[in-house]
Amino acid sequence: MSTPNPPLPEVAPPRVTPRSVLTRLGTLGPLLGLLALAVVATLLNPDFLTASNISNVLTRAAFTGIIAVGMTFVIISGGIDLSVGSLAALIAGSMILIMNSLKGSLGAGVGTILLGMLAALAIGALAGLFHGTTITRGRIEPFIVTLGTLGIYRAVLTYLAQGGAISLDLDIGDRYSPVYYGRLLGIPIPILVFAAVALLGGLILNRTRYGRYVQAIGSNEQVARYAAINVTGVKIATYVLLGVCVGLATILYVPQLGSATPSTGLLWELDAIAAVIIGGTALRGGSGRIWGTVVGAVLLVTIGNVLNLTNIISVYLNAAVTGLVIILVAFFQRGRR
Amino acid sequence: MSTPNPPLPEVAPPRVTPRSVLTRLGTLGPLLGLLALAVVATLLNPDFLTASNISNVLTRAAFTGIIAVGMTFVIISGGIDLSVGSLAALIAGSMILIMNSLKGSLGAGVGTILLGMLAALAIGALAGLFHGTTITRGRIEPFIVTLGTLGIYRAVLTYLAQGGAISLDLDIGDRYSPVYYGRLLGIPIPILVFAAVALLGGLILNRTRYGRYVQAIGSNEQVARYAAINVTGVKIATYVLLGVCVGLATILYVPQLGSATPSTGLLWELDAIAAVIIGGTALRGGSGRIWGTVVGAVLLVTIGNVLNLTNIISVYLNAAVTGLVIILVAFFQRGRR
Amino acid sequence: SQSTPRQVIGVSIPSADHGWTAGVVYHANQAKAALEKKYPNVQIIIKTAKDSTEQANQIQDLATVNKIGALVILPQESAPLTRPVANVKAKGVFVTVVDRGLTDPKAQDAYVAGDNTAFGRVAGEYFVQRLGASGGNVVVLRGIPTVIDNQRVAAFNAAVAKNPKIKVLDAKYGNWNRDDAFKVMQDYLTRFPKIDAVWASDDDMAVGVLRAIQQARRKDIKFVVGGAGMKEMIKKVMDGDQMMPVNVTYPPSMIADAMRLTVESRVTGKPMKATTIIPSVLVTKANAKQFYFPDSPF
Amino acid sequence: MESVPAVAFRGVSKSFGPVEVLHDVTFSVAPGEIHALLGENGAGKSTLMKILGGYHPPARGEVRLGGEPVHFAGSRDAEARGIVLIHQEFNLAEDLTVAQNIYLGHEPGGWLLNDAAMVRGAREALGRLGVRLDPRTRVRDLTVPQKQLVEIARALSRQARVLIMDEPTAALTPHETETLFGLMRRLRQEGVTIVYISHKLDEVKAISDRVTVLRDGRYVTTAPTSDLTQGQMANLMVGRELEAMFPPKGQPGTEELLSVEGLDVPGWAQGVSFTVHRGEVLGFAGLVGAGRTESFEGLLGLRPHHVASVRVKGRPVRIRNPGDAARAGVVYLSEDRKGKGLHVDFHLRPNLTLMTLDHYARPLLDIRAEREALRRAAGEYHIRAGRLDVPASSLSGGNQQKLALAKILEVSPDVIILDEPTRGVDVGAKREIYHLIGRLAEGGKGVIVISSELPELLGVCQRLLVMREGRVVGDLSAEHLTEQEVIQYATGLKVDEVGRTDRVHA
Ligand SMILES: Nc1ncnc2c1ncn2[C@@H]1O[C@H](COP(=O)(O)OP(=O)(O)OP(=O)(O)O)[C@@H](O)[C@H]1O
Ligand SMILES: Nc1ncnc2c1ncn2[C@@H]1O[C@H](COP(=O)(O)OP(=O)(O)OP(=O)(O)O)[C@@H](O)[C@H]1O
Ligand SMILES: [Mg+2]
Ligand SMILES: [Mg+2]
Repeated sequence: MSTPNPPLPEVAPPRVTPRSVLTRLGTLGPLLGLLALAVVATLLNPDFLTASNISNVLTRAAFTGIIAVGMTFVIISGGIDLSVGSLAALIAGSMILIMNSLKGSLGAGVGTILLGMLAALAIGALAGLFHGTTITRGRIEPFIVTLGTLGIYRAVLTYLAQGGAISLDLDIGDRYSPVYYGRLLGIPIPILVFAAVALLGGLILNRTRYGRYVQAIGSNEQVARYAAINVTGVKIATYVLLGVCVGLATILYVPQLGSATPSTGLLWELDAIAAVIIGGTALRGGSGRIWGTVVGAVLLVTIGNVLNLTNIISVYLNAAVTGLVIILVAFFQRGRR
Repeated sequence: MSTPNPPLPEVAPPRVTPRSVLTRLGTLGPLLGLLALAVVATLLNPDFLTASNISNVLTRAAFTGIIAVGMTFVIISGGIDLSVGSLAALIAGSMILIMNSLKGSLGAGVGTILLGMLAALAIGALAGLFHGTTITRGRIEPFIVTLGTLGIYRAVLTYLAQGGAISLDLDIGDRYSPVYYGRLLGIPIPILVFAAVALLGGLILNRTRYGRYVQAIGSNEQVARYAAINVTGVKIATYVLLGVCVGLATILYVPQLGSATPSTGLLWELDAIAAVIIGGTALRGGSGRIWGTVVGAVLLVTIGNVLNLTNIISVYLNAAVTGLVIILVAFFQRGRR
Repeated sequence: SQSTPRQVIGVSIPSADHGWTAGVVYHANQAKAALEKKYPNVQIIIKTAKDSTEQANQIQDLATVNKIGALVILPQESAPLTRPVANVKAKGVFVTVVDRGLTDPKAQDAYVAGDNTAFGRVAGEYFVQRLGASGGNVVVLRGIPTVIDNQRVAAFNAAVAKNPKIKVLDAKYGNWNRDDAFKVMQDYLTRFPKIDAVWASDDDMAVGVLRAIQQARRKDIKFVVGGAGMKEMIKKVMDGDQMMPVNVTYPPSMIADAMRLTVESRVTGKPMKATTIIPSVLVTKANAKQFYFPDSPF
Repeated sequence: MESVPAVAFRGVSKSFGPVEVLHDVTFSVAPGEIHALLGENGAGKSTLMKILGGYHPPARGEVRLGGEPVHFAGSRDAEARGIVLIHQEFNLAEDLTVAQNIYLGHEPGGWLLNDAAMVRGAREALGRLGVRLDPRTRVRDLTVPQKQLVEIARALSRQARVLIMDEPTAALTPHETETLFGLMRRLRQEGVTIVYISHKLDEVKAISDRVTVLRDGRYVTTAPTSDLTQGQMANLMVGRELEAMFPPKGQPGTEELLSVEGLDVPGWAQGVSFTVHRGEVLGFAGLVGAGRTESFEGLLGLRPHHVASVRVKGRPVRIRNPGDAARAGVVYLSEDRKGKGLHVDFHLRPNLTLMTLDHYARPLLDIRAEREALRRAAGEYHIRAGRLDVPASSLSGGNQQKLALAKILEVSPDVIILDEPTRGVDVGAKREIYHLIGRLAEGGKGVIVISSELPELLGVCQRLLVMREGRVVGDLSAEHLTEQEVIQYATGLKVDEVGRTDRVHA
């Protein structure tokens, strides 16, 4: 440097206060919560640890888990989507109707099923596009837009089903069912898809430009705009991404029961959002983590599973236990911000 | 001051640009939406404008409306409360059980009813105190805490009701029913209470220290803390206030149906939050208005009323119309921020 | 009671949120079409409600705004709707209550009902008969916490208690919902190595239960009994399905019966029977045909 | 000057709504010079630079780059042409790390980001500024000066041909400023053109080649820096003769208003003790990291702390939060105006009365009295705003600062602690704040001033405490109040045994 400088002020020593150790522990909060729950569950009923039960739990977590991965992006970017459960129902119904009607021309084969899957992803993406555009260009609060579509999607499905069930053609169902019930290398396919989505989600969030921009926008939209980030585009993309995740989850869901009813996907939005928040993503956006969301989703399903496997408290109080566990887990990881 | 100062820069003339007219219009968005809806409703069925129908609509809006007034404070301060519907159910059940059990000693008179009311308010306040304390001192996200208690309260009620209904003693019910069905000066009592709560809420929010502090905390908690505001205390108070509002709404609700079941108050939280947001309060807090919330609550009920009064679309699509109207109203008042 | 003036009849039912209520909505609309065709002076207004409060509001609107002369109501829940129905009746409206009796019978003029106690009892009796003297392990899926569900489960338990060898292992809520039933059944299968029979208590839940059993490839379960007569399930009974040997009726068409009886009574002026009970009967391969409605959504 | 200017403004005008904030500005910047831009708060400096940086389009006129007119569609366009702007307000995403912020919008890597390269690059950019800071730290956890340094490092990491620095030194200490100047001189040698905005006229004098002055959105003049004295610059900015910057120093009284002993703020300060008397202006000097801000935040109960004793007017008090402090007559103005000092989204009125609402509660708030108070305060503290019913965010920086000051003074405190009271404030407003401090002391208050600007401390304080590494190391008054002495204490060349010395190195 050109001018002689006075000696550098000494650098403050790195501070490892008890606080920062706690903070680290806090980050692992949901995981510790899940482990604690698993221990309690195993004590209550050793069947909990059987391979088949664990595979049941993870398979169940796949639906809301996949949606929650997409929801993590939306929430980190500062948005919210209340419509995912209704959208899943609508996609399930439309997908079944489309496949049933294709049977005549294409038969009950792979072609029909692939077209059905494609339709599911397309409807999800379109719904996401609608949400994203209305929220950004229409400048309406995400809460309102998706509260509105929450009603609309489910109503349309109910209309399509005339209040009853839309059932998948039995032949197609037989060809399709391995997508839910099948296994690859001994692992149920929904779990594999869930894992793939989570890994991909983590990669996108932490290692791509897009993921970085999502965090920047959620942290401070103005800053992102000044950094020449296409805020509108990135935001719309988060909703589209979530829509595609909903489509994917529905693709796994339909072969499970082969039908869509007005109660399909009921309250999935709450589960998905809760998984994200329990996982340590702040509702106000800016930062979050996919693995936390995955743990959150598994945790929520596990609570229900443990309650079904045991009989220690009145069935009436199941929801109370769920609530209590949620609060306790959050307590473990509190005070990070 | 000690030195003569240059003349102050000229005061800019009052600016009435097209933008600010639009902004003003935007502020009135929900009200315009309500008026538009009323016009459509009257065209579809002239009975909409009858005194009895309007009084029905307003009476119905009272429950969630009163809760929404409390919710406005919570949301402005930067919080949220998902548990209000469950809390209402729990309060209704507890209140009925308390009154029924008091009948033996106090009879089915005013004393019993007043004690029941007192209990309702006390339970609401206690629940709010618990929420507020857990959120502030326990440093847990409000979303999580109240998602947890959402499950807990309803489960406890289900337990108390053993899965069925808790019914108010018929004699007490007869003495109590005027609180919902009665009129004062020709106006149903719930409407009067709702109006009083709204006025009081508006007054507290805009004309008291506490209201100013709530806004200051929601706008920037750190600045509020540096300005010697007792942030923890004020935040806890918003949850207590909301709890009392829930208690009050329940006091009006119980004489309507005379019972509490596991489905009492289901999804009221969504209605209350929606009323607040439709009314123009930002979900991220900082500022808002009570009258907007009132209009929002009335608007939501009116949509249902209009759907009941007319028969133009399939019953399956009612929820779709509601969703559509919500989005449209929000569109009217968009882009203010 | 006069034949010329216009009769406006209100029909208030729960909105279609699972198979059975969907059937109710379907049959109500069928009956409306048929009755309005048969009696040109009759106008029928059907309203569906998602919960008790909304239903209370709707009947208020029907009475004050639509000025109905008679109300046919299938209450979401009994207790919460008793007072609102009583208020409507007090305005001079003729009230027919369907399925779920009010807590105060004075609030209704006529009552057309399915028989929830019989619904549980008939199923329970079949279990006793089918499992025979050796008895067996039974798991139960309950609906949503409501009085109806309590009545059905209590009656079922009372019936199977006749055979002490029958053991009810557990009864958890499946919320009259396929997905929840699937999960609960999966966990039952994890937890109980030997289950002989399942009372799913509802055909929607039976769908989920069957899938869960299929997935686990468990052979110990001899049969599953649903209930309420969903067309797919009646078809299975007709076809002699091993897992689904019987069903118990709880016909959603009871709403149509109630509407027909009410309208006839209003038009002809003949009084309506105070109580009409539509029995819950066991559907077997032999009689299944008469309970099969392929056009209904349920 | 030379043939083709690096940057030329030709008749540039700009309006926000109906208000024109720049009128027909024309001047040019030569290649490879450091060109200072001066003007009062709200003169339009930042706006002009945002036009150059592509953030705003001009309403009329044009910007020329190397002689050819340019029309930027956005900041990205401008950056592509080598124009980089260091923003006056921090433009950092608080949830991202230092490295992530530095590369935001310019991330290296293909499909996947190259985080290692970003951390390396960030460390290098910070190193050039003499900052040793882990690039993986979240910006949320940084102090104000650190954020400022990150902001500068971000601009340095871009290959700039024209570098615009909008008050880069507002939050820096003299030492860091010196490092930055060294860097600027080197960039100048490399041919980079620098536009430099600052309210610190001594710095302008030291670093710039030429000066352009704006006043009320109009171009006033451009002149070689060597032709102007600091006083002349100030006069050009305000358009009239400025009188003495500092008020005469009064004589402190003897009554102890606030006396603190043995204040520890874990991780930041140990054994800080001091006393401020009636009528005294007590200064706190020190380098970045000396722990002054944290000491006082601790004292106010805003951080975990421990203190042996606090006495106000001789009576022991316990301060657990700013509310306790305010009741005891002690108020604190934060150095972080946007984050801790002012509700920028609120209007002026609720900002002013926030700490004294009980005066207006009868029991409902008397809005009219509040308005009256605002009108009075606006006159008394010279808060200049087009209208008084506007959000605080629409005030220029200096006027926001005056509003924040007015807010805490409304409490009628005995002891006023001002942390960096003139950060980002123009000379005229600075002068007003100094005179205000003088009047407060004269009126019998005790004033504590924390500042990184030595001249200002020397100008207003009767006594100075110097902090270093969380401890008070020097107590200077009377003839010892010189720049030389302060620097020696601040850098550790000289140490006194001041206050309690039994708590060294916790
Ligand atoms: N986005 C905006 N909208 C409306 N007015 C604005 C906006 N940005 C700046 N202004 C106004 O334009 C004028 C010039 O502001 P500018 O920020 O350019 O001043 P400055 O010279 O940089 O002042 P300071 O020294 O305080 O930074 C001010 O009156 C300011 O209030
Ligand atoms: N090299 C460094 N490493 C780590 N932290 C540093 C470094 N340099 C400065 N800091 C931190 O930056 C902070 C400086 O900002 P701040 O304004 O809060 O300091 P202060 O001494 O409390 O007050 P002031 O700057 O007003 O003297 C210090 O608290 C210090 O911890
Ligand atoms: Mg500026
Ligand atoms: Mg400082």
